[in-house]
This record gives sequence, structure tokens and C-alpha cells, in this order.
Amino acid sequence: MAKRVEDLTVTANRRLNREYFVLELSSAGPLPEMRPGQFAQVRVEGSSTTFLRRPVSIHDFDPVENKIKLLVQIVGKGTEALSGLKSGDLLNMVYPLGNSFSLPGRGEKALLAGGGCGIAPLLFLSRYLAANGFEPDILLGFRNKERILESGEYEKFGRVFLTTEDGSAGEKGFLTEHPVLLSGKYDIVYCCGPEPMMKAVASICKEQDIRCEVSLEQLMGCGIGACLCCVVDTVKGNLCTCTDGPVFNVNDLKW
Amino acid sequence: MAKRVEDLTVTANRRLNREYFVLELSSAGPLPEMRPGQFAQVRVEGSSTTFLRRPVSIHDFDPVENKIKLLVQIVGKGTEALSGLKSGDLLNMVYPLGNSFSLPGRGEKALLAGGGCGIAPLLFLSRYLAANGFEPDILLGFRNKERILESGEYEKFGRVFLTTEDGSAGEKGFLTEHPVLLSGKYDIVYCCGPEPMMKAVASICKEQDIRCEVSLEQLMGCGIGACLCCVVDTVKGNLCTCTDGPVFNVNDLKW
Amino acid sequence: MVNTGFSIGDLHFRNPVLTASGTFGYGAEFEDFLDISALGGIILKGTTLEPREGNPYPRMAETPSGMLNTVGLQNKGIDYFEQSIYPAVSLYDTNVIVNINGSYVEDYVALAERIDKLDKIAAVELNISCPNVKMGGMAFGTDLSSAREVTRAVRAVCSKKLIVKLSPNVTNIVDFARTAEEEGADAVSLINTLLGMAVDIKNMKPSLSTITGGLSGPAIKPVALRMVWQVARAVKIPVIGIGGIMTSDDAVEFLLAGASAIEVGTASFIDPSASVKIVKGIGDYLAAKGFSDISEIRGYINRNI
Amino acid sequence: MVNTGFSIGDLHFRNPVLTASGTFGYGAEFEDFLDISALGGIILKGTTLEPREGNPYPRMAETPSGMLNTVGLQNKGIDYFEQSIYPAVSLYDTNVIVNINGSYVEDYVALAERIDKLDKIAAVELNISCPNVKMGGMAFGTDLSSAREVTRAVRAVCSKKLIVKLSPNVTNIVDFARTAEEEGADAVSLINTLLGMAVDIKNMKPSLSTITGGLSGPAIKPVALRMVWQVARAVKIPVIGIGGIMTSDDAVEFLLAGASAIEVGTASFIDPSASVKIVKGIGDYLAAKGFSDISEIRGYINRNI
Ligand SMILES: Cc1cc2nc3c(=O)[nH]c(=O)nc-3n(C[C@H](O)[C@H](O)[C@H](O)COP(=O)(O)OP(=O)(O)OC[C@H]3O[C@@H](n4cnc5c(N)ncnc54)[C@H](O)[C@@H]3O)c2cc1C
Ligand SMILES: Cc1cc2nc3c(=O)[nH]c(=O)nc-3n(C[C@H](O)[C@H](O)[C@H](O)COP(=O)(O)OP(=O)(O)OC[C@H]3O[C@@H](n4cnc5c(N)ncnc54)[C@H](O)[C@@H]3O)c2cc1C
Ligand SMILES: Cc1cc2nc3c(=O)[nH]c(=O)nc-3n(C[C@H](O)[C@H](O)[C@H](O)COP(=O)(O)O)c2cc1C
Ligand SMILES: Cc1cc2nc3c(=O)[nH]c(=O)nc-3n(C[C@H](O)[C@H](O)[C@H](O)COP(=O)(O)O)c2cc1C
Ligand code: FES
Ligand code: FES
Repeated sequence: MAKRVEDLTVTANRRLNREYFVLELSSAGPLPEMRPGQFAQVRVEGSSTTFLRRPVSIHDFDPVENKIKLLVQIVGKGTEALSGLKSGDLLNMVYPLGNSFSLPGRGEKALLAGGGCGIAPLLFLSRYLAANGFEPDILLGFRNKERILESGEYEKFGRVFLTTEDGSAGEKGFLTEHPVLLSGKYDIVYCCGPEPMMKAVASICKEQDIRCEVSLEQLMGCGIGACLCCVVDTVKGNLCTCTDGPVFNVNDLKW
Repeated sequence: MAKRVEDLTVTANRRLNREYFVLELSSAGPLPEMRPGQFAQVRVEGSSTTFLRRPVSIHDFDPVENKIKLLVQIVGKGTEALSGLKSGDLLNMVYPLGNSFSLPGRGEKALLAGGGCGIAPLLFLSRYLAANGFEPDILLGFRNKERILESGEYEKFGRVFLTTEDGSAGEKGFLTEHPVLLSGKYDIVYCCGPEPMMKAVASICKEQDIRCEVSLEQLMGCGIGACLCCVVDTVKGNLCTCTDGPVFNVNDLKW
Repeated sequence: MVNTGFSIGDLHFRNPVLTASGTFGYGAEFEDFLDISALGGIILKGTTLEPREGNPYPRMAETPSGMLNTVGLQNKGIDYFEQSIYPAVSLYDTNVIVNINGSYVEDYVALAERIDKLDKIAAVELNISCPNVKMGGMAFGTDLSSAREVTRAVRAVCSKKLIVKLSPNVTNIVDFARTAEEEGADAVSLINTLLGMAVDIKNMKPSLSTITGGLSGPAIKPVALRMVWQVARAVKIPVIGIGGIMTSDDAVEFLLAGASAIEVGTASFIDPSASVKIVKGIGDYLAAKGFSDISEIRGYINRNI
Repeated sequence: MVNTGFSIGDLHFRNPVLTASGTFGYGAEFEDFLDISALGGIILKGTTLEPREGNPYPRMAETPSGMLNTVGLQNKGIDYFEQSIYPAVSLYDTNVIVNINGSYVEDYVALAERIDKLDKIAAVELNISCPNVKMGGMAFGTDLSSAREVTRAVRAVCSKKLIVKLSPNVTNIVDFARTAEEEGADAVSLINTLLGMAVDIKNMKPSLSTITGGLSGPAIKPVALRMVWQVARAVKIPVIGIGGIMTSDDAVEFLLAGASAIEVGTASFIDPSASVKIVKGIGDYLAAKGFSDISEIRGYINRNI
């Protein structure tokens, strides 16, 4: 999968709530082949404090419509600037980067578990699994009803389970407390979200001897394996999140 | 005249040609008192190479409409960024800064001579002179017809003489060759434009023993007399263009 | 209420925000933009014994997140200072500090003696780090024995608080800070500008009249922070952090790294009221974090090291 | 056609654009983005005798117009290099240069001996300026006699072109350049990163695991340019300029200041094809200015001084 640097055109910028927005992007030529779990390094123009690119997961990729989506949470200057992009603006990206989630084995049952912004790569993964004949279950956790992101989108590709911390929608409590996660009926769990959540899911999986893949968010300098800044300490030594990851089997991590 | 730091609102951004544009700005409260020749230090957001503010003359100031105008030539990153401002955008300015052109004495006849971007402060000066009962003559020099800027505006306040280098409008040749400048009928000449032009005008004035005031454009760090970067070597030693100027009597300069 | 005051010996500052020499004029330039008594203190533009015209134009160049300057200590000399500037600045209700400069040790001493007689001057900042003069300046601040000699000599005649301003253009700034401390300095301030340069590729010549100049602004903040951290661990006297401080968040970085106070420099060119905003922001940070006294965060990062 | 080639002794480079060690991996990382044979040369990631895991995460922090890193020379050591990396990089149709690092003089010597046997390696860049290792690294580059010792020892075993990479964290970089020249270096490259630091005020701790790290990017360009200018006037061997070069305009500044060539570092993180764009831009500049050979602009600014 050849990487490229390219200006994509913003075709829509949809605000989900105070904190989140979805960018839809298209390119003049065909978009490259991409896999769920991969990410882009996006260039934020216009601030001396956004010197480096920002890593953002491919939220969704529709090769037919030649469109990709990014789901972004505003946490600082760069994401704030991106939130101001308008239809027709250009966004320079280096992509697609990193490895991807593995496919389940034949007949295996998969659960996708995402919390907050961590749901970003899971929409593409759901679509991809569905396209490959799997029927994934999707467990999404949010703080409250207002913060639920795009859950309707996921329903296109699998059964969706919701949790909110305050019980305003779905099951009340943390994602990690949801019965499906504890059901033991899955062969593989794909997880993305805040590190404590991923660690909790990983340990639940370990107990049940379920394969678990997580997507990590380490600070990145380059995104292409050149700076060695994004390392994660694994049983195989320091690995680069941007090339050896961002998806890791939790057994390789020292969690 | 108290200086302030303030966000003004862009009410219009009018493109004159490929290189020039006029920004119209207004403020919620009343604009401060200002004099022709004064300038603003404008903040260019959005680039690590526009760290410092940019000095721009008050092109026009209408206290009744509570509006000011800036006439800007695109020469680099900062002015390029300013050219993208839209109605409703905010522009942060430190203003009004610097000294101003002196008023002619009672019954004296004044000529305003401006070339290219140098005409910027002269519109406000024309208005001001007219408001104070003078009938200035205004000599404007441009490279060619396409590059003529706002000459209609000046006609409201005095008689306008035009020169273009290629003769496509007004007299053909340099501003410094125009007969009005050599006529000897003025008591004071106010001049602003490229330094070689100002020097030529100054020497014509000296020959005719006419008072001549010029507005200088030195590189500025602060615009308020704090950094001592904008100095000009004068008969009185190093003076600051931002506080002792930008308007200087040519007799004080070592030209 | 949060206490943000600090002291150098028995000299109290109502808050830790000072203005850096050469970037705040004599205060008057900023009166339209802020209330000078809201500052911990102001450090006046570099003063010399004799009047100086400074370096030729061009004196500045913009650089990524910073600027180069080569003002070269333009000022009207100590006579003029005593007569015309001192009366004005002595009216300010804050600590007024004079930044002194010289080509020879004797110049510094003579200046310090004169300033010592000016009641309303709270302290002297001994600038041994100006990169833009042919003689003296940084030469003192990059050679340990010269630094020692000039500090000792000035200390001997200076009964006011003495702050030694250090140059970053050295291999080991800690040595200079220790030397200043040993010679009786009451505080050190750092950093002065980094020696830098820019080239005008259109005209194929240096951007500054003196070729090299002093780099200031956010670009130098990481270097300044590192040096402040190193020095604050090595000396017992208060450390005043300087370099690229634009916001209170920047200022807090210096405090957490060990600074007792900070100076706002180039930021005042971009926003003439930056310094007072920083005063407020530091208070807000302390309050938000639940601290009641600024001393609680001084050097805080060393706890987790 | 404009000639942008240059030589270090009898080693020819088809253009003056190299990639800086530690910012271009082993080339393969960039193959999707550019044609490596379009570059004057590539300098591989810092190599040591033994494998090194490098420093703990977090290893970087963004700063105004720059970044701090503390990678700490993570690499798989010379054995792995010979077996797995050398075969790949020796296929590149450009000058491949190895950046060598050690804790002791003996490490450098042993490494240089091993690399000397690798036919397709064009030159060795002796890194005595890494700020992110506990032993060796910058310690060699900030002490004149150590710098002399290591250069001499490596020179004795190195028949390839030897480039000594200098640290900017010194009072007088010219002394180090002269020392390298005296000890037989064929060229000097400068600057490595400035030692800097950042503080995470939210968590009240240093942003980097090692507290301090190396500052790179546009922020350091003015300092780099100044040092390159100083060094180029002081030595006769070619000077390779490094520091904050993002565009060909930046590169031209270094050439006008006296550099024979330049290295592109952090820029490759922002735009992986930056280096080849710079190659083109330098040619365009020369053509626009009416020069036919790059040597005509080398140190041009010195003419008007
Ligand atoms: C592989 C990968 C995929 C990602 N996918 C997405 C995504 O799909 N959607 C999304 O919204 N975000 C995603 N992120 C996180 C995103 O990169 C950061 O939120 C973003 O870089 C912050 O930029 P900023 O300028 O807004 O914040 P800054 O102003 O730079 O920082 C604000 C705060 O965010 C923290 N932060 C900055 N960068 C990161 C980072 N890389 N990881 C974790 N914390 C960080 C800082 O420490 C700071 O506390 C991903 C990160 C990685 C590594
Ligand atoms: C008192 C004063 C009043 C001015 N009034 C106006 C005005 O009304 N309209 C207008 O268009 N311009 C005016 N200028 C000039 C204006 O400030 C510069 O053109 C502007 O700062 C350039 O910014 P930039 O980022 O676009 O260019 P940069 O990218 O910074 O530089 C591009 C080129 O312009 C040159 N340049 C930059 N700043 C100045 C400067 N201050 N003076 C001269 N050359 C400069 C640079 O050397 C470079 O060659 C005035 C300048 C001064 C000092
Ligand atoms: C234009 C200018 C003039 C300066 N003049 C002096 C001076 O006279 N004496 C002095 O000690 N430092 C002087 N400095 C250095 C500043 O006081 C300060 O140490 C430096 O700018 C770094 O801080 P900053 O990045 O916040 O600007 C000057 C700096 C600038 C930009
Ligand atoms: C992430 C990173 C890793 C680096 N690793 C090395 C290295 O291994 N050896 C070395 O000599 N320099 C190393 N450097 C320094 C660069 O080669 C270069 O000297 C420095 O970054 C300044 O150039 P720049 O501003 O263009 O990046 C590294 C720099 C960065 C940013
Ligand atoms: S971000 Fe540079 S190696 Fe991963
Ligand atoms: S621009 Fe700073 S003193 Fe004039």
C-alpha cells in the first residue's frame, strides 16, 4: 500500500457536538487502497504551535464513493484549527500509514469495543468486516447521551450495544462493565479508546483467553518510521506505533 | 491620542487589482482620534513566519461613519494573509501610532505626492486638509493604467494629477517629472512612496526651497518606541520611525 | 486569594512578572496599554555610562517564531538617565530596575556607583550578555574569569540588590550562575538572546547591519527553560527566567522548572499588554490547581524526577 | 543548465542536499515519497557498536516552530547494520553516509573500522554532538580535547571521507571546527540539536522522559546559520549546514553564508518529499539569479561585508 502526500478536498465538515466533528474528504484521482486501523498525518496550516502533523485515524473509507472520513475530537490548537475547515478547503495528508486490524479467522465472532474518540477507526473496521462476510458486534461507550457519536453509522454493519456512564442511553456504566464484553462468546475483540479503558478490556480478554487487538495513540513526530519518537515498550523491545502499529495484539504489550 | 490594542471588525475587503486591496474596518465603540500619517500595527494570525505585527498606514478615517480603511499591497506572507480577510473577521490592531503630517500654514498651498503603495496615507491627509479648509493638489504616480489606485477617492478632496510610466493614463513618465511638482507654486509638499522617489521629490523641493515632509517605512519590531529597531539616521541622531516619525521633514534626514 | 509575590532577599515583588530590558523602554511607552503598578517590576532599557547611538539600520529581522535584533545598546547615557528618566520612573509604584552595560569593568563600576545613589531604583541588573556590542557585553558573559571580575567589582560598590543577567551562548551556563552566586549576586536572570543570523537571499546579504544579532521570542523558549532548570538546581539564589514567554502558560513552565520570577520580553512587541495578562494567568493557574502560594510550584517538576 | 554538484575531496555529490541523520531512517521509509537518487546523499540514522533500545517514551514534544526529541540513538547495532541494512542501502544510486556514535573513543574506532570495510558507504559522519545519551555523544562535542582525541582516533582507521558533526551547545564552535580540520576531517557538518526542554504544565512534569532533549526545526535556523557562517570563514574544508531547513530559500541562506552543502532534518517529518523539493528550488534560485554553478554563491554574503 503505497503512501502518498496529497491535498484532499474537504467535501463536508459536520459538527457532531461541542467537541467532535467529522470531516469528509475526497480526492481528484482514486484514493489509495486502505485498511481499517490505518491513519493519516494531517497538516494543520496556520499556527506556529502546530508545527508537526497530527495523526488521525481513517474513520471511514468508501472506495466506491472515493471518500474518506475523519472523526476528530477538539483537544488543542491543531484539532481546533481543523474544526474550522470548510467545504472546498484543502487538507494535506500523508497516508495511509501504519498497520491494520487483522481479519478474524473463518467463522470467528468479533466484538468491536470503542470509547469516546476511540470509536474513530472502528467504523471503517465494521464496514470492512461486513464486506468480508463477518457480522461484528459493536460496543460503544460514551459519557452521556449528548456525547454519543455516529452510532447510527455503525448499525449499518453490525449489532450495536451502547453504554453511557450516567445511563442516559444504553446500559448505565462503563463500557468495560457491559455484559457482551463479559459474555465470553467472542473469538477476537478489537478495542480503541482511552488507555485505561483499553487496558481494562485487554485484561478481561486475557482472563477469557480471547485475542485482543488495540489501537494505540502515541505522540508522533513523523508517522512514517523515521523519527523513532512513537515507540511503545513491547515484549519485542521498543516498537514504533506508526509502522509496527498503531494496532497491537495486547499479548505483545507489557500491560 | 491614547493608543490601544483592539479587535476591529472587517466590514469590507475590496480587491483593487492583483496586488492591492482595501480593508474597511469598524469598531463597536467610537474609534480614537487619529491624524493623517499615523499607522497601525496589525496582527497577522496564522503563520509562524508572521510572528511580528505589520505596520500599515491609516489610509482613510471617517469619524462620522466610525470607519477606517487600510490600503495594502501584497508583498509577502503577512500581507498575503491579510488579503484573505472577509467581512466579519476580526483584525487586531495597536493604533493609532506615530506622529502625523503637519498642517500647512494659513493660506499656504499644499501638494500631496504619492507613488504606488505610498498613496496610502495621502487619502486621509487629503480629507483632513479639505476638512481644515485647504484645497490640496494631489499628484499620484503609477506604473500603468491598470495599477491606478483609488484616484477617484482623492478627487473628492482636491485636484488630482496623474502620471503613469507608460503613459497609459495621465502624463507619461515619472511622478518626479510632472510639471506641477516643478511649478514652484507650493509652500509644502507631502510625499510618500518608494524611497528613491521620495529622495527625488525631496531634492526638487530643496532646490525650490519648499517644505517637504515624507513618510518613511522602516522595518519595525514594536511600533511603539520600545525596541529601537526602526531607527533612521537623522541630523538629530538616530530617531525612531515609529514615534519620532513616520513623518519627517526632509531637512532632518541625511538625504 | 492566591499569593504570587516573591522576594529577592528583603526586596519584595508583588508578583513574579517583570519586563525584560530593552523590550519595555522606560515604561512610559506602555502606559496606554497597562497599569505599570500591576507588574512585579520593570527593568529599564540597557544603560551605559556614555550616550550610545547603537548600531546602524537594519537592526532587526523576523525569524520563525522569533526575531533577531542588533540594537547595540542605544541610549542617552547615565547623565541623561539621572536628569530626565529617573524622575519619571521613580513615580512608578513598582520595583524599577536598571540594566547596566559597559565595555570595561570600570564602566560597570562607575555606572553601578551612580545608580546606587538613586533611591527609587530597587535593583541593578548586570548585563554581561549583550551580543550586539563590539566590546564588553557578551564577552564578559562567556568567559568565567571576566564574569567573576565584573560581578565582584560591581558588588563591591552596589548596595542595592544585584541581579546578574547571563548569556546562553556558553557551553555550561551553570558555571556562570555559580560564579555570580559566589561573588554575591542576589539573583541571576537568564537568558539573554541567543547569537543568531539571517540572510536576505533576494539581496544576497546579511539581514542585519552587524551580520549577527540576538535571537529572542518563542523559538528560544526550550533552550531558556533548559538553562533555567539547570541553574535553579545549582544555585540557592532566586532565578529569574527569560526567553520566549508569550503567555502565562509559558511563564508557568519556567516556574515549574525552578524560576522564582520571569521577565517578559519580545511578547510586549506583539501584545503590549502581554505582561499584565501573564500576571493574571499565573494567578488563575495557581487557583485552578488549588495552590495558595506561588512558592508551592517553584521547581515542582523536580519532585517527580 | 545549472551545476549544483559539489565535492568533498574526490567524493562527488550530484547536488548539495543530504538528509540529516535520525530524520530519514535508512532511506526505505521515504521511497514512496521521493526518488533517493535525486538527492546528493543520505545520512543514515545514528549507529552504535551494540544495539540500543534508546530512551523511554515520551521522546518528543512540539515547541514553537520546532520539536524536542530524546530518541537516544535507538538502533540495532553494527552487526545488524552489516547484515540487514547495508545490503539494502548499498543499492541506492547516491552517496550513502553512516552516522557513528559511541560512549568511548574505542567504540567510535571499532565502528569506523567496521564501516571502512563496507565498499558502498561513501563517508562517515562522526557524531560528537548527540545530546540524548548519558555517556559520550555531546560530551565529546563540548570538550575540545575529547573532540580532538576522538577525531584523531577515528581518522587513523577511516580511509573514507570523514565528516565531523559539531554540537551547537558550546561557547565557540569555531574552535571545534578548527580542531576537526587539524585532525584531518574532510568536512564538518553543523548543527546538531540545541539542548532544550519543555514542561507539561497540566501534569506538572517534564514533557520528555529524559527531561532535556534536542531542539530542531525552524526555531534553530538563526543559530545554525550564524554558526555555519562563523565556521565557514574559519576553516578550509567544506562546511555542511544543518538546522531548520524547510525550503530551498532556507537552504540558499546557508549556501550564501558559506555552506558547501546542507542537510534536511525535521523538514522530512512535515513533508517527506521536502528534500527533493529543496534540490529543485536551489537550482531554480541559481537560474533566476543568473548563476551557472553553485560555487558562485558559496559564502557570497562575505563579499559585501
Ligand atoms: C495513530 C493515531 C490515531 C489517532 N486518531 C485520532 C482520531 O481518529 N481522532 C482524533 O480526534 N484524534 C486521534 N488521535 C489523537 C490526535 O492525534 C491528537 O488528539 C491530536 O494530535 C491533538 O492535536 P492538537 O493540536 O489538537 O492538540 P495539542 O494542542 O497538540 O495537545 C493537546 C493535548 O492533547 C495531547 N495530545 C497531543 N497529541 C496527542 C496524541 N498523538 N496522542 C494523544 N494525545 C495527544 C497533548 O499531550 C495535550 O495534552 C490519534 C492519534 C494517533 C497516534
Ligand atoms: C509606518 C509604515 C506604514 C506602512 N504603511 C503601509 C500601507 O499603508 N500599506 C502597505 O501595503 N504597506 C505599508 N507598509 C509596509 C508594510 O508594513 C510591509 O509591506 C509589510 O510589513 C510586509 O509584510 P509581509 O509579511 O507581507 O512581507 P514579508 O514576508 O515580511 O516581507 C516581504 C518583503 O517586504 C519587505 N518588508 C517587510 N516589512 C517591511 C517594511 N516594514 N517596510 C518595508 N519593507 C518591508 C521585506 O524586506 C521583504 O523583502 C508600511 C510600513 C511602515 C513602516
Ligand atoms: C529589541 C531588544 C532589545 C534588547 N535590549 C536588551 C538590553 O538592553 N539589555 C538586556 O539585558 N537585554 C536586552 N534584550 C534581551 C531581552 O531582555 C531578553 O533577555 C531576550 O529578548 C529574551 O527574552 P524574550 O524571548 O522574551 O524576548 C533585548 C531584546 C530585544 C528583543
Ligand atoms: C528525531 C531526531 C533524531 C535525530 N537523530 C540523530 C542521530 O542519530 N545522529 C545525529 O547526528 N543527529 C541526529 N539528529 C539531529 C539531526 O540530524 C539534525 O542535526 C538536527 O535535527 C537539526 O536539523 P533540523 O533542524 O533540520 O532537524 C536527530 C534529530 C531528530 C529530530
Ligand atoms: S512517529 Fe516517527 S517513527 Fe513513528
Ligand atoms: S518599531 Fe520598535 S521602536 Fe520603533
